[in-house]
Amino acid sequence: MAKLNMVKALNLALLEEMERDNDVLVLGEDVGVDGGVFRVTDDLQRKFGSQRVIDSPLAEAAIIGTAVGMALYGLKPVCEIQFSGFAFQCFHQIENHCARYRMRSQGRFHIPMVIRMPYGGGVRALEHHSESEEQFYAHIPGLKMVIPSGPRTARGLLAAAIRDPDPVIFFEAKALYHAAKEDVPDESEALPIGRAQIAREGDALTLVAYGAMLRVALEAADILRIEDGARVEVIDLLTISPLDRDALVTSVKKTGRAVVVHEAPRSFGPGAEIAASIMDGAFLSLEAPIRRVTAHDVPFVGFAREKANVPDVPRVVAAVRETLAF
Amino acid sequence: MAKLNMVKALNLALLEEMERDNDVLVLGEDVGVDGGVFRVTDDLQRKFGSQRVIDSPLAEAAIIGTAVGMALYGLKPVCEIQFSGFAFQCFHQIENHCARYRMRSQGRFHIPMVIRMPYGGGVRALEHHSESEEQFYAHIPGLKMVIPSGPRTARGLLAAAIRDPDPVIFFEAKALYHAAKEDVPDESEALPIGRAQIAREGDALTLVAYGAMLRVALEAADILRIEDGARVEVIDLLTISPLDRDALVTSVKKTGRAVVVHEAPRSFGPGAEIAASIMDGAFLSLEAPIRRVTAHDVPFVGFAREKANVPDVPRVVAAVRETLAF
Amino acid sequence: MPRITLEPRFQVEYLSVLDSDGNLDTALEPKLSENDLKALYRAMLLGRRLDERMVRLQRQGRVGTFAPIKGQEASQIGSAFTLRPSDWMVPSFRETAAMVWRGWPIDKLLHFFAGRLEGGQPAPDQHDLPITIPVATQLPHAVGLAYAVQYRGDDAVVMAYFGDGATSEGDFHEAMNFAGVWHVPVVFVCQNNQWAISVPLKKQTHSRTIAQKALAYGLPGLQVDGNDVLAVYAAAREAVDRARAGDGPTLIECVTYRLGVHTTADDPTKYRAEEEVRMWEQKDPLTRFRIHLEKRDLLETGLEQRVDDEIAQAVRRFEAAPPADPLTMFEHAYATPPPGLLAQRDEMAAREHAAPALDGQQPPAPVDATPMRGQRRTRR
Amino acid sequence: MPRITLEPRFQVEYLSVLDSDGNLDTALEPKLSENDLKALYRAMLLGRRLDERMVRLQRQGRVGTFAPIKGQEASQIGSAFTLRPSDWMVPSFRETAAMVWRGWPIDKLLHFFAGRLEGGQPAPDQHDLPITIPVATQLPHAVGLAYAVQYRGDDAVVMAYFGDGATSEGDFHEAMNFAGVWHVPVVFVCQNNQWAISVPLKKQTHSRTIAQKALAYGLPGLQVDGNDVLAVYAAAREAVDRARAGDGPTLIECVTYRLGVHTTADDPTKYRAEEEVRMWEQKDPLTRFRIHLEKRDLLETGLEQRVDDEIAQAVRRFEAAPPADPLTMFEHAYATPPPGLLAQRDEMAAREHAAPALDGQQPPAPVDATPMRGQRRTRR
Ligand SMILES: Cc1ncc(C[n+]2csc(CCOP(=O)(O)OP(=O)(O)O)c2C)c(N)n1
Ligand SMILES: Cc1ncc(C[n+]2csc(CCOP(=O)(O)OP(=O)(O)O)c2C)c(N)n1
Ligand SMILES: [Mg+2]
Ligand SMILES: [Mg+2]
Repeated sequence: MAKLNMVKALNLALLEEMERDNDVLVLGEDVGVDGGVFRVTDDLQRKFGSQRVIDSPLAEAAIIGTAVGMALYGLKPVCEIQFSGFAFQCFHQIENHCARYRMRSQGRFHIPMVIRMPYGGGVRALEHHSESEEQFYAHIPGLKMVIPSGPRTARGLLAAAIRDPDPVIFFEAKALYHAAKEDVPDESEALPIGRAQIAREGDALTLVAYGAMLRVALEAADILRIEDGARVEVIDLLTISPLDRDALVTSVKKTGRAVVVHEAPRSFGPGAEIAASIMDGAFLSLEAPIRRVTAHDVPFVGFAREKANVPDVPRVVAAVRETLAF
Repeated sequence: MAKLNMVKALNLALLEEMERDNDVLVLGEDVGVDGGVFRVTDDLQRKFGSQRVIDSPLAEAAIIGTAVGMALYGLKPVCEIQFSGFAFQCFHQIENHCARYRMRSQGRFHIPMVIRMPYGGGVRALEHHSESEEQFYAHIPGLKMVIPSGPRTARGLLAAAIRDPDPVIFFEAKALYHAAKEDVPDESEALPIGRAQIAREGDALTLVAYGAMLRVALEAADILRIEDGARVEVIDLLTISPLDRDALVTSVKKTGRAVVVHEAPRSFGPGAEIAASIMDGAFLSLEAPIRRVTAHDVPFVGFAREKANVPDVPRVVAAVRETLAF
Repeated sequence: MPRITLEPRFQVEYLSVLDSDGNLDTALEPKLSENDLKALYRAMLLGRRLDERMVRLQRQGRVGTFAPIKGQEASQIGSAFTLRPSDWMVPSFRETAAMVWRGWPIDKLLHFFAGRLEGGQPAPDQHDLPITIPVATQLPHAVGLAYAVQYRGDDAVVMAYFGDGATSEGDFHEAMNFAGVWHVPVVFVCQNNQWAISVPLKKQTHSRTIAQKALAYGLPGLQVDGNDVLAVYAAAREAVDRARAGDGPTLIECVTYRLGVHTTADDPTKYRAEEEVRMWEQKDPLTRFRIHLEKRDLLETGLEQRVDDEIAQAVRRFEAAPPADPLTMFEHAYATPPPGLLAQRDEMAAREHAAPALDGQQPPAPVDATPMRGQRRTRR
Repeated sequence: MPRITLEPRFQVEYLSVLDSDGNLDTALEPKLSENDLKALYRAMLLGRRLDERMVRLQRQGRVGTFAPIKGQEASQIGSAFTLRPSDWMVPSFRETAAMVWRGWPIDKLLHFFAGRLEGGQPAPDQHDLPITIPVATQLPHAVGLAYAVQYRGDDAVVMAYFGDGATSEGDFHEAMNFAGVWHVPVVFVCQNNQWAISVPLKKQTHSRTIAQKALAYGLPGLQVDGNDVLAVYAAAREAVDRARAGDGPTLIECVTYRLGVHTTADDPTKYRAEEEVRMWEQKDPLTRFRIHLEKRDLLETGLEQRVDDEIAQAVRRFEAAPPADPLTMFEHAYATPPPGLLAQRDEMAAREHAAPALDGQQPPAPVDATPMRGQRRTRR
């Protein structure tokens, strides 16, 4: 067991998978000599050479597009998009090709690639550097969409994503990169994609969160336990798509109530699917409408107003209380 | 009153708005000499010249990006993207700029532009020519997302979109282009953006649809009335975003039940927000879970399998019956 | 402190081998055996005849929208001919002649244009990508393939096709630039057929040639008479050899012409003059090469019939194929369908079971369906 | 049936006026009054001093991530100087010197880099776009503005800024191509500062110059010594005059160097050699121009102090501004906020009301927040 922060845990997963499989390579802006702007790919180029850890020109569509070509050949590229806000530049390559090549070629080709991107707020950065765009990928059939909530899940899910035969969009919460260290097993570990975890057991209400919002949800659960005596069950989604509906429905059948937390804007956001799926599977158990605690439906707010935009513990606590009182 | 099909109705709206306002111009691939691949811009270049009806080079990002520049200057460009499947090429310009310029410049600039695109199935066309991507735009704050359901709403909403000071994504169902003629008033007409219409009144269940699916919903409602004696209320959404939650909630408070129909894939699709919003506003009235009748979560199916993928009348009827029987 | 012209200046070459009367510039004649010459001609002819057949099938509603290649046979076959089976070919949507030459079964192409997923599946040992429809998006794939070839140390070359219109897309630019920086074995073949649907080249770009766009990436660019199969072959041969030798990418501009409709949904009389078409018909690549072969007495008798028979057999196989099973749509979305997708499959299976058996083939378009523009109208 | 070189061949010019010792090539000297020369120097100096101040403010946590311009003053001021107020300037994110020259209040820039929406609002009569962060995406806007100018028959020119890295993006290509086809009054100014974060030019593109990329669009491309303010001015003057006369777009490559960090979150010691920086410090555009002005006895005394005072006043105004009101975030999403958004606003208002008054300024980053890489670490 080593105690690692999320940057180191991700770096470890990359290192292990590259040692394990020569077909794994890393591609992106500044991922090589510089080790990535957040240092996630630190030292990999020194270890594996500049043919395998590639400092690409500044062009997201070509990063993804050439990686699709590599994947068609049988390689397993792990691309980094420097910030999720710059991935719309390659959205056509993702939607038109990453997600479709298996279908289009009826299985003759598949795209075993991973697209890593830092997302979300918390680093006092400028426009396009703090947004939360998971919804766009979750709605694309053929893709998987994964968001770890800390060092251990980051390491285990990145390993799984790299080994997965299908394309995986892998979001890393910037706010978690250096947030906390966690014990990470010495042996390489791959956690299952498509499976949510119960981060805290409870029976009063199901609080659904992922990524950087898991911490917020857990803190809210603590307060609710202490101040209200309410045992809130916290579900850490980990995979956004395909959504682990079973885990959600099972929990809400027990608790009868749910609140969803995410950093993305509310309307047509991931919380909508989560709420609709829960209603679909646990309608008769539901004792209150499912509230969504989210960012607001505005394009961006600048970091001086970020705290008021992104869900925080008081907002989550208030939403849970309202839902419990419904 | 003239009886027009949707292509002619759209063409009329463009003509009228261009006559009304010299700042309105049309821009896109093949929109000029050729009049658009579906003839929606037919004859406009002859009338207004090639400076105002511009045959652009083949580059969607530059079509939208240059239109943003024109809009910043005060013009009102109406862009055509040849098929909605090719709009991911310009998704960064839409998300990064169209949707944000008002916010970024704190009102100094705004983007009074319209992006028209044909969407959806029904024309036996190849990959990327039959998909339904409204969800991607609905989730972007700062944009409006409109989908008319026939000639009259097409004409009235396109006029409104062109006059709207904010950017509007305007989807046109290919299946409706020549589907039916409708009476269209002689006077130019602008219908309100953000407002749903009750296409058929009823009290047994609320059936929510838009675009080409409205016909399917109405036919299903006919069958249900005749065969089941059930009076289903059909809501024609018309604007996807901002969503007319009041109309939905008011209807479901009356009916207690809802089914949503769309051509987009189900997961994380527009039906999720519609269902979640109804639950939010009409929870205590809901007597059954809200079913979604949608395309499946697969990348594309080819037109030989399209009929089995896109919702049809029997599927809608079955979903309504199940919901009524819940 | 000067104002100087940077040296060396930039240059772009133009190559042509056969003139429109089929006469040969022997100094430039590529080394090709008589069998090669016959094979080139046969492949071009097959492309032309298949094209005509496809357009008829579309008019009869037996396949959907189709993009004919008429006039571009030399550009396609002259270039694809230089590839080994182990090389990779990356088509756009207008390379049926080249695809068939590379071994795509004709009936599979028919399935493709009939909107059936089955038509997109290359054979397991075939080094060809399926048709890509979004313009220019296949070009980075070609560069990525070439990178992978180099990474693995394999001996292969990648050839990518696209049109003049495609050069306006960002993906063209980014792919060329990556290819230049990575110095990978890829050959970019632009079929400059003068039109992108209704947009003529001069409204597509202000540059004099497509070939000179290579200068932006520090790459060699060559313009070639795209209706001259020997010139195209010679240019492609040079580029493929250079790529194979590790000397990097090349951009080849084949100056040619789309003699037919853009697709079967298009009506070119709206945007271009008959005279222009007539003028280019004089340069028909098939005629020109036939005259040359005639002079060398290399024309095979009965060839047209044999080619037509091959096509007819494929059409029969296509029409005899079992109906498209809707349930198979769930098979290739993921390696393993996730539970939610399986549930959707089960729902469909229950529906299919309850409903009268589907014949699987798409019924003829319903009366009120929108025809793709011009579907029933166009002449060529 | 030839293999020929297309004529005329393509060429790209290089221009420089002042050498590194401040000596002038009088034949090429642009016509500028003594006041102009002083104004140029003052604007460059202000850019440099503001830059240094911004980096300090960032280190103190008073503003967020900032992209310094040190070394690029001549490229920015020499070019922006050619614009009239009625012309349009389209910046990327590294044009603070040019923006201030164009009239952006310094305190507004401070607000911008402090993550406050207020900092992005140009004055009503100002023809400048706000900072664009996604690389190269502003270039089509510049072309669209220029189209609108032409459409309205107005007398204005658009100048757009971007870096060497930006030339790899598809948007650069598409914007250049549209500009060429439309023949609009736009000048593209590439500040080739040799690096895109850690990626040197030779890994960015295989082309010898950025200027030659203009050839792909049939446009004039000119390379200029970007550390020579007179050469930049002369080149920009020529391009702006050409654009204004209706003679179309130009690409100018200013060969310069980023002497500082990429942004305050960057540590360049990881990827480039000290010697390279030292070498370019010898070509410091400010020093070079100062020497020249000294020779001509045009240096103003007390200028540094006056410039510093101006900056200090702006910093004071910035710090005296009222705290950012979170509720204003709902104001400029749409012309009229839709009902759903108003509901969100009301919810927030209720929360703000219930909670102890926010001071509005972001509190210092919480201990466990991720610093942008190198935030506390870097030296330059
Ligand atoms: C990204 C994208 N935009 C638009 C289209 C629609 N479209 C199909 S072919 C075509 C013109 C292509 O022109 P060119 O590249 O010259 O190829 P050609 O058709 O002449 O072979 C267009 C606009 C598309 N398929 N993809
Ligand atoms: C589309 C996009 N991708 C990535 C980034 C992150 N990024 C910011 S600046 C930069 C390098 C820009 O290099 P260059 O164009 O040379 O400009 P310079 O920073 O040298 O002024 C990168 C990669 C971005 N802002 N936008
Ligand atoms: Mg073409
Ligand atoms: Mg740079």
